[in-house]
Amino acid sequence: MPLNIKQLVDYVDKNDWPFTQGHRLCPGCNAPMVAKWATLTAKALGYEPVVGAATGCLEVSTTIYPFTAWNVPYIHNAFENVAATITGAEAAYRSLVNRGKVDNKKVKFIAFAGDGGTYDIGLQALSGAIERGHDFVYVLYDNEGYMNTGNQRSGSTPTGADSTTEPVGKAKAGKLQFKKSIVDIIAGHEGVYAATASTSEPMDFMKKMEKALEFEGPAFIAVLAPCVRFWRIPESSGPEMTKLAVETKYWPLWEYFMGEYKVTKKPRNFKPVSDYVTKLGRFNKLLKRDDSAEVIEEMQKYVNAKWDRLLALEEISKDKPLRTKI
Amino acid sequence: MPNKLAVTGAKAVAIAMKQINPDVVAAYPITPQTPIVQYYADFVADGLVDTVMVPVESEHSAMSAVVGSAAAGARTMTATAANGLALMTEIVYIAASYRLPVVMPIVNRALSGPINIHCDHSDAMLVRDSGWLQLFCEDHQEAYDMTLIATKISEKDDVLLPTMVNLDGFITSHGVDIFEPLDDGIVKDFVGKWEPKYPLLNIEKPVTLGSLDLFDYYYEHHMQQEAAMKKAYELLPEVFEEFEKISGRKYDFLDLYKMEDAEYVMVVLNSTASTAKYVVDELRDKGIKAGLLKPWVFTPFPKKEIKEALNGKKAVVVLDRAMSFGKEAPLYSLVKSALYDAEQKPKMGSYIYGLGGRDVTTHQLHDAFEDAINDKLELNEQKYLGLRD
Amino acid sequence: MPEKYFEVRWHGRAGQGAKSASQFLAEAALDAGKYSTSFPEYGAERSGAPMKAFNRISEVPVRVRSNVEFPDIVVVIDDTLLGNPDITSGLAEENYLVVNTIKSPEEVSKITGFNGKIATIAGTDIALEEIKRGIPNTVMIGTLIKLTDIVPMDSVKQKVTAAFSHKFSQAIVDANLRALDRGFAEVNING
Amino acid sequence: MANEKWNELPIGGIVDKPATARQYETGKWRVMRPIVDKDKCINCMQCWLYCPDMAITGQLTEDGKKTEMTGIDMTYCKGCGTCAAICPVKAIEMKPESEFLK
Repeated sequence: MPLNIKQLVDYVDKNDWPFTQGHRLCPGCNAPMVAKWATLTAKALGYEPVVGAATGCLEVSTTIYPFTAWNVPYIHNAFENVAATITGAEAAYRSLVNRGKVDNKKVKFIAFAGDGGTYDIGLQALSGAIERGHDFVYVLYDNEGYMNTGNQRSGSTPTGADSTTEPVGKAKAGKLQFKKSIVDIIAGHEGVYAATASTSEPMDFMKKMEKALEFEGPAFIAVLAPCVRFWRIPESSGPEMTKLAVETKYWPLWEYFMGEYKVTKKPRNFKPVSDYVTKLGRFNKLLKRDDSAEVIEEMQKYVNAKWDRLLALEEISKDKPLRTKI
Repeated sequence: MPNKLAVTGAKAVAIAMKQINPDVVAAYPITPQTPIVQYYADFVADGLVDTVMVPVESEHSAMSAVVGSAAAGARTMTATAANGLALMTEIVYIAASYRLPVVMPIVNRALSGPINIHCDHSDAMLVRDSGWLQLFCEDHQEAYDMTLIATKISEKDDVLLPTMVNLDGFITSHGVDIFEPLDDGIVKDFVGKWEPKYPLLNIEKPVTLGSLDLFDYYYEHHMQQEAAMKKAYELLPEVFEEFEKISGRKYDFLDLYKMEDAEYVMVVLNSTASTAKYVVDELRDKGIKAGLLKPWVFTPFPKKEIKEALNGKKAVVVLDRAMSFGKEAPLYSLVKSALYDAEQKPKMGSYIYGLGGRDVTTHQLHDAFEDAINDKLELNEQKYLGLRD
Repeated sequence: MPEKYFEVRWHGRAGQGAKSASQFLAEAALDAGKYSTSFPEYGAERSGAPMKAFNRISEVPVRVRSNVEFPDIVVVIDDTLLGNPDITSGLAEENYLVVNTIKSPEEVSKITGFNGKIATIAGTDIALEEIKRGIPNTVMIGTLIKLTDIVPMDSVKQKVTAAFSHKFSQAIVDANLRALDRGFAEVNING
Repeated sequence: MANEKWNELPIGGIVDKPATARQYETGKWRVMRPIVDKDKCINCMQCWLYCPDMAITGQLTEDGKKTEMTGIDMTYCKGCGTCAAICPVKAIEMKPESEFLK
């Protein structure tokens, strides 16, 4: 049974937030929503989360010494290595439980990282950790750029978005590549639970988080989580934008488990991707260019194809797991 | 029960690790450290240890997993060499700053480039300022002993700093030599148990480790690391004494060979010291008062002991198996600095040798001594042994 | 007076077992109550490349760690290496050059230009006959002991038995012991 | 600037107590203030769920059957307005903080 809002409210009222007030992320930032939902899901289900974080906005702003917004054990090591760090802790836990030095208390290891620490500099450590089959949940808050350091492009930055290391200029429409399909990369490890989620759908995210926690192996959830500042959108509008991302096929909601694909949200009618692009200030410079229509058309073709592909994958993989164990 | 074994240095280290039986070993293979990891993997596969081994995908992840594991509260070890150490260097600093008492054998190998797999000390010198203790080992016995000693000193409450145990690539790691391991039970008692103070796995007392430490605290935390290093310096003699009690083998900051009446002294690290002792004896046979000083402890650097040992000597030659391009060689500069306020300063000469595994012969060591004996030392000029010129 | 060591230099091709033979000799020397070291000179060689390994054996701990320059004996595992001048480098004429070959000592002398003591042994053939594999290590150690007596045969036999019996059948242990004896008995010596 | 001397701090840069960030009042950043119209509020708790600053409080009704939104903690509310944006019945209004200056 997935958690419901009543259970969550009651849990916090009777206990506490696992991730607390006083963090210094920007007003309206979507990263703390993700951290809050993930840790709360774990706690409300009776797990004891031990958290790791990659260097990034969430890490920097929640642990300015001597303050910490974490009400659960937490470790940050460096930018590119949260997967290695948290799986080191997981190995320690297995060893210490095995040796009777630590009581088994339903400890679960959760790593948080942004897109820089996941798609780019942290990909190797993440791939290694998943391939080794550690029992941990990796939660990516994807704001599509190095927002901690001022909007540099990442492997997740979409085509045509303005960034400081690949700006939209007179000669070039900014980044020309589309973003990596990170969940497909993770799914390529096969023995894994992987999913996309969006800040517009907290209950969907929490349901996926629950599956991820239940699975005694590597799990990965990519949450589209706007940086209101560098997406150039109103502070209050993060979830509204990610809702549009889902409704335009820009960010379909789906999951993968051991070889089987499942689309978890199938809107009856889709909006054109231009509805999404025109809402985000990060595309303003693109929209002023003569070639913006072409860029958006390319994007539309891509998201259409991607959607069709997902449905096809769902169809052909149904009840045909690749693996029965990690 | 003396039980001598003729094995490689890598195996001697692996045996020490087996007897310590750490909770977690996370490692990545690299020549010439590989056999250590392989032997340990065998021990795990055969159930001789119940360590959880994490075969990571890079040295960077090895040290990262080590930090996660040690922070969780597990006794954790790894091992590496050269480029592997260079790759993990970022996290090597972090491990020390988090005060995690990790032990890491380093099988010393030349840093690229160009790539070379043989012995020199450029890897150890790369991380000399990282906040780890650095012990150096002449042979198999010392590599084994120092691995145990490292565990003990690192985990002292007032120290809590990680330690590297340096042994020479191939020469020690792959050469077969004789050493005497201690009984399992004696090792177990000697290393004891580690009770971590702030383990992540203490769910009742959640801690935050790895905060953003800005201008208002970072400096203070670094001062704590410096104080811990001083504490390690204070406590090392105690640990050496304890080790002597269980093994009969006496260690100190410095291995002093025929130093009491020596006039001409060679200072050198690791396996070359063996050959140098032989050369000292050859010179002694000719009536020349030669001596050898080999630091067992490089960090914390035993400045006072070195000054005391070298004050009043006629001449000192310092041999470095690493270059510090454009600056004085690392060991030489430290020894020279230690003698700054000596009452009777010896003449000094700096010699580079053995880079990238260049064979170190007795003739080369004689050449350096000859310069000392014939008053041909240049304080500020670096010379090169075994170089084609 | 600094100690003197008995120094052995092995020449072979990577994969032929020169390193293992040298390690084995060091272990056998320990069992015989001596001190010994063994180390290979590694390059990045793959199977087939010429390589060297060294032993120092002594009544006292071995301290010199450099490569062996002036060997008391040279053992060549593969006679196709004989044209390499490295083989006899630093080898005095009163010391033995031992070669695994079906050639005669005189032929070896001609190829190498070495005019000192030469011993040959058909190590690979013996190994094929006894162990059914062309790995002549055990044979070569038998020959080495015949020529130097640096380690007593009894210690070597005990070591062979101990080292092989936990991995292999008694038949293989026996085959290796026979190979050892034949290496000792069937050596040809010049002059 | 902090006062503790170097040897008065726990080692390793560890923060040995959880949730100390609560000592830092992020409410002081606020320029817009959310005002809740409890008459409109349907206690759906969406604001509670979304609030990135955990500034909205809630509990179960006494009979345990329903959820109840009980207020906004101005000590921490940064005034981002997400609560107002996602409220399905528009029960929250954002007003300039200047209106509340005394």
